[in-house]
Amino acid sequence: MTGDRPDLTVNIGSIELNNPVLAASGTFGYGEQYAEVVDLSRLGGIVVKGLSLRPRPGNPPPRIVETPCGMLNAIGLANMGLEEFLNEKLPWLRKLDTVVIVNIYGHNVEEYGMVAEGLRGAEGISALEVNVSCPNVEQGGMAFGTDPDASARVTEQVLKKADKPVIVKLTPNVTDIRSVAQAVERAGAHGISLINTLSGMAIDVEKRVPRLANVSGGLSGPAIRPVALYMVYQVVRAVNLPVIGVGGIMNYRDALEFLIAGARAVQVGTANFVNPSTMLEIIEGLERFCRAQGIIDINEIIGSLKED
Amino acid sequence: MTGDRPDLTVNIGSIELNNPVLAASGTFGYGEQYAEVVDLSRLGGIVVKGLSLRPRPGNPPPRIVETPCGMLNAIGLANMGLEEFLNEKLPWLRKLDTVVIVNIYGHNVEEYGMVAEGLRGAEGISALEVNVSCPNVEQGGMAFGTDPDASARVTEQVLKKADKPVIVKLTPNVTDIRSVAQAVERAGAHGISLINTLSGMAIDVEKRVPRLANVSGGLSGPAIRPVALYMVYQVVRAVNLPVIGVGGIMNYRDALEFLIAGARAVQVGTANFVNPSTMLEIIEGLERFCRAQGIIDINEIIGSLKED
Amino acid sequence: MIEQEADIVFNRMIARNTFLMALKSPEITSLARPGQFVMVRVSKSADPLLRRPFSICGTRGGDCFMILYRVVGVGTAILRNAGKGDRLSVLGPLGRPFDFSEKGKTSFLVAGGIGIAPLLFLAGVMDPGECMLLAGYGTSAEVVPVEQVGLSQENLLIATDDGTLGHKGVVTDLLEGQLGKWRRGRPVLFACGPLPMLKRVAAMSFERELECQVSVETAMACGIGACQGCAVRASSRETQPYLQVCRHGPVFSIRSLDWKAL
Amino acid sequence: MIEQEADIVFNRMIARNTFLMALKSPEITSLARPGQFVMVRVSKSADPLLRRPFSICGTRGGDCFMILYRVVGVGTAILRNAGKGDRLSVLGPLGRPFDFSEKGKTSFLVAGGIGIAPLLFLAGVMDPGECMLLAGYGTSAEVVPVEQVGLSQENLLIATDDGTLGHKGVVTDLLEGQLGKWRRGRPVLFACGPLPMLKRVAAMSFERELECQVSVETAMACGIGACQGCAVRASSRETQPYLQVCRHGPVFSIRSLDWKAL
Ligand SMILES: Cc1cc2nc3c(=O)[nH]c(=O)nc-3n(C[C@H](O)[C@H](O)[C@H](O)COP(=O)(O)OP(=O)(O)OC[C@H]3O[C@@H](n4cnc5c(N)ncnc54)[C@H](O)[C@@H]3O)c2cc1C
Ligand SMILES: Cc1cc2nc3c(=O)[nH]c(=O)nc-3n(C[C@H](O)[C@H](O)[C@H](O)COP(=O)(O)OP(=O)(O)OC[C@H]3O[C@@H](n4cnc5c(N)ncnc54)[C@H](O)[C@@H]3O)c2cc1C
Ligand SMILES: Cc1cc2nc3c(=O)[nH]c(=O)nc-3n(C[C@H](O)[C@H](O)[C@H](O)COP(=O)(O)O)c2cc1C
Ligand SMILES: Cc1cc2nc3c(=O)[nH]c(=O)nc-3n(C[C@H](O)[C@H](O)[C@H](O)COP(=O)(O)O)c2cc1C
Ligand code: FES
Ligand code: FES
Repeated sequence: MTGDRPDLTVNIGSIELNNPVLAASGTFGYGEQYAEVVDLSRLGGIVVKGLSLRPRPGNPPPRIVETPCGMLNAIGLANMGLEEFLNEKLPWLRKLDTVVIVNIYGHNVEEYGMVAEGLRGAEGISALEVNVSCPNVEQGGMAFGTDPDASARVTEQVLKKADKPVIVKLTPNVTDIRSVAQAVERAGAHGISLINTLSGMAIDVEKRVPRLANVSGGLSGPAIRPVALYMVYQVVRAVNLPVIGVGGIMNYRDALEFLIAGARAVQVGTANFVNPSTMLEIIEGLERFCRAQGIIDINEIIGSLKED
Repeated sequence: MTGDRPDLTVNIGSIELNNPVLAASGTFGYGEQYAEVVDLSRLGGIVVKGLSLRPRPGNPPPRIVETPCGMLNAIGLANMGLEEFLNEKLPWLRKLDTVVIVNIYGHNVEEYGMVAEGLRGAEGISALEVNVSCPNVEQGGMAFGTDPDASARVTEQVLKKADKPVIVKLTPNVTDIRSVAQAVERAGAHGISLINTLSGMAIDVEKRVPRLANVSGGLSGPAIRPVALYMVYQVVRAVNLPVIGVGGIMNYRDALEFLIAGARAVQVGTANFVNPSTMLEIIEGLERFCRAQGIIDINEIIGSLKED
Repeated sequence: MIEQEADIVFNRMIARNTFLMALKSPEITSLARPGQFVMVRVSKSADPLLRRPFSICGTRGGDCFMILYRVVGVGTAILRNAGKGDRLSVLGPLGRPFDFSEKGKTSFLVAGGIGIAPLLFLAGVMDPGECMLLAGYGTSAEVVPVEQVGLSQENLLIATDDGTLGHKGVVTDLLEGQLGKWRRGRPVLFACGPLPMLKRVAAMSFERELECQVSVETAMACGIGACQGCAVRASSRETQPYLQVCRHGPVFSIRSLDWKAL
Repeated sequence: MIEQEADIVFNRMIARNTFLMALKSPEITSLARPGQFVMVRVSKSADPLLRRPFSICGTRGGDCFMILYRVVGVGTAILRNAGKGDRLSVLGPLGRPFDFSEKGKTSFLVAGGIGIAPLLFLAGVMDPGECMLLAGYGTSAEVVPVEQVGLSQENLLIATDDGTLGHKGVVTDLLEGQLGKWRRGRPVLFACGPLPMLKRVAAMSFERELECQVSVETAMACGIGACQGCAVRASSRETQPYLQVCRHGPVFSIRSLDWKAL
């Protein structure tokens, strides 16, 4: 570290990140496409697209629709499945000089465990991020993440099978985010990221049909930032785990809101579509901000919110 | 009704509205201020600012902050209390040629009932709208509306004391909006309106303090429309009560989304601040739309969503 | 109160980062009183969503009113790019104006930075012999040329923090100097500017038992008294704990406000 | 693929509601192939949020590429107001271009409305003797003057729904006519336009066993293959159930798509 360059290094449990800016799952693919316009080695890390045991085709189109300061998506967790990921994507990812986190999910508790197991021994993966927002087929389709007990069971199962740190990614579509976070903490998770998308819908008034073939979808983008920030604020105060903030972050000032609220790192999702350089600009902005404020270590900012 | 003017009349239980466009509580005062720029008699109705038993000063400032396509407010339900409302505001409201609905709340079940009782016999009020989004002091501060049982108890109490139709206004900050709606239906409510604001937060990164003195506030405006629409969609399919849709409606096309999803009427909130003529423009837009589509009765549109 | 689309007659930079815009509206212009403001919709987009409040800083030819604004954020950055041929939705005039009905007293108009806007309008309608405008800025580049709104330089005193124009120091130094040597009865004060400046002016007024009216700023959503978003803490003299800046203000007697809570 | 702020060289209306814009980017221009598109950020505001996809309709002087767009909603309405002196963030060139490597065959380029955009680029790089452009519009006022992108009128046939210019009827009538009398080997078809038109063209191609490539549209978020938002149903010939329009397309062989699901 040179004299006037602030230290942006942060730790999520045992994982060290060069800086607190990660790509959010599902918005950055496996990094390949963006590699042409973004120097991936400068990122804090990449959370890759949600991975399931077997390949999933995803939902029928239309899958996305723009909304005020946001978008709805109903991709349906389309992905290539565990095997192809290990054979086709991981070797390339491994060569990147950046932290890779694999977002995983399953349709029942067992399946979550099987994906974690399948990733055992795989080199080049720093952590697993468990997406508990998908429908819990065992319990009538409500997401695992809406129930503290179900979230805890998924977390335990993944921990049992995984050989890497386990971060659990929470859904915001709940009455009390703290109780879900606490259940996940008790189950032994190493970190928590939030928020996933808010459930939403849009209608084509001419045709009188839902704009998404799936009827509802997940709302992301700046529209949801105040909701995400408040949930991060609450969870930081309810658990002792490191928290990663996600939701509507477009620039370094937005990222600062989450860090000041107590997030150890942030993820950038929808903003990548709007401006592929968003993450680099955030990293530069954080550096500039630290320098201007005479801060030599970004950890001084984390959780520095003043309240009376 | 002239030959080519479509009929916009809708019914919420026993209440007939000239058209399905109402002003949302807390965003239109008692109509007085807007009377200078809006012909109130052309509205479907006005839901007045939330009324409590005794006057409430509200929260310390800052109380509002703008967010992407939305705003956070933490007004703290500032209002003049039952007595002054009856003496100072109602006589003026009564003279208006429009439907007046009084939004009420209390800090415990008893208090809800006392406000309803206080409004007994008061002429010029078409219905009560019960705001169950305020903190339930009896149960540790979570809003009544986040718990189906508490929502039902409030509803029953108000029904017991009121001599007018009772609409219950739901909070979106819940895991399963349908179970709250069904509890309220079982308790005997005559209608349901939704959504109230989403909980959110914003931080001043220079000062590292919350932008609202109250720390958190309620998110409203177009940002939340997809969330509101999906909740209306779900509740319409879960109960047999008339549903009023609220949340982020800025123009007639937004209003149509809610009507097509099955809402019998809509409320316009934040948009009034942006453009005081919003409600009139929506009414005109709905008329134009009906005419263009050869629809003679707006009820043909309500719930006309096609799904396969 | 009127809501209408008004044509922009001009929109020009008149000091560093500071723009003067004239909007055509005979209706608003004829109703406007010094101290009142308008809510301007800066864009048709929903981001930024809310209208922005700006004091009316003068009128022109009976059918135009003017606003003077400093570019500080996203809304004012959009405004600066508007020009002749564009129209803006404006809502106004709003709020309680300055009360300058008391005749025969000298008025000191104390402005901090862009806070000069409402005071320019006030100075324009007062008897020039009875008012003195004291204006403070950071540096000379920020100084608003008052002749652009039709005022003379005669009764104007300027202070700059860096001394590049006028007195080197803050505007309350100027006020202090004037009040110190003042012998012709009790002057009345009218002030607008940053909070620390207003606090200082208020303290001086309380001390000398002078009447003083201030125009204050808060975030606003509706601007017309419907949302209760613009609350300021009232002094114990008032019957309500909070006052609405858009309706009970933006001009308040200093005696109506709780200065400790501001 | 490049992401950069590009200067607008011009932006002019060339038919009813239809604009031609030239953007300066030597980098994108040198990479661009007919059928590819760019993602344009129409505004710095977060509303509208997402970039808009537009086909590259030609290049100009080696350092500019052009887009041809119709104003249909909020994003294109913002674009129409941009002009020389403004800059737009553009990301491109993106997607799979037309494959016209097979030589010696005549190509029919079949355009419906604004679907002419990518075909103009294609026509410009093909041997004029080997291609024929068939373009359908609603009415004569919408007809794009092809000379504005440097093409000649020679091998151009026009149809309008109302008969105000060229053949009265739809563009597939023209295609039918041409194919009916065609005797010089098997032509290749390239088409872009509204879905019903594409379906008709595809049906004709299947029937006559002609090679046919279509450029299709879907909503897009990223435009570069990261979000999976732009899926279209693939035919059983493909190994995947869905293809991404931004990456596997926007140009597809008609044999790759499931036309029943489109
Ligand atoms: C009654 C009244 C009269 C005013 N008159 C004038 C005037 O004549 N000329 C002028 O230049 N400004 C005036 N203001 C302030 C002006 O409204 C704000 O500068 C403007 O809203 C900022 O908009 P923005 O989008 O550029 O800034 P934003 O991007 O919204 O914010 C940028 C910065 O400005 C601050 N800010 C935002 N809104 C306000 C506000 N309402 N009051 C104070 N600070 C704010 C924010 O906290 C932030 O630090 C007045 C405010 C009020 C309440
Ligand atoms: C690969 C590709 C190439 C394209 N090339 C061109 C081109 O060269 N010229 C041109 O004028 N248009 C082109 N389009 C369509 C263009 O992207 C849309 O017209 C544009 O995004 C509409 O933006 P808007 O904000 O004005 O409309 P919005 O306000 O977003 O929507 C207005 C209407 O347009 C429809 N629409 C929105 N986005 C799209 C879309 N991506 N595709 C189709 N319809 C849409 C909406 O359903 C709605 O009915 C292309 C689309 C794709 C996918
Ligand atoms: C197109 C799209 C696909 C997504 N896919 C996933 C996914 O596979 N797994 C997951 O946990 N989250 C997924 N998300 C959620 C994001 O990772 C992120 O939590 C959310 O979008 C909020 O952040 P943002 O507002 O910055 O986009 C997806 C989001 C989008 C927009
Ligand atoms: C400033 C403000 C004050 C509000 N006050 C109340 C209230 O007193 N009672 C209530 O039930 N809802 C209140 N609301 C919620 C609105 O009635 C409405 O449900 C919400 O704002 C969503 O609609 P919108 O997006 O159209 O604003 C308030 C909203 C705002 C913005
Ligand atoms: S700004 Fe709404 S009450 Fe003052
Ligand atoms: S638009 Fe994102 S994958 Fe095609």
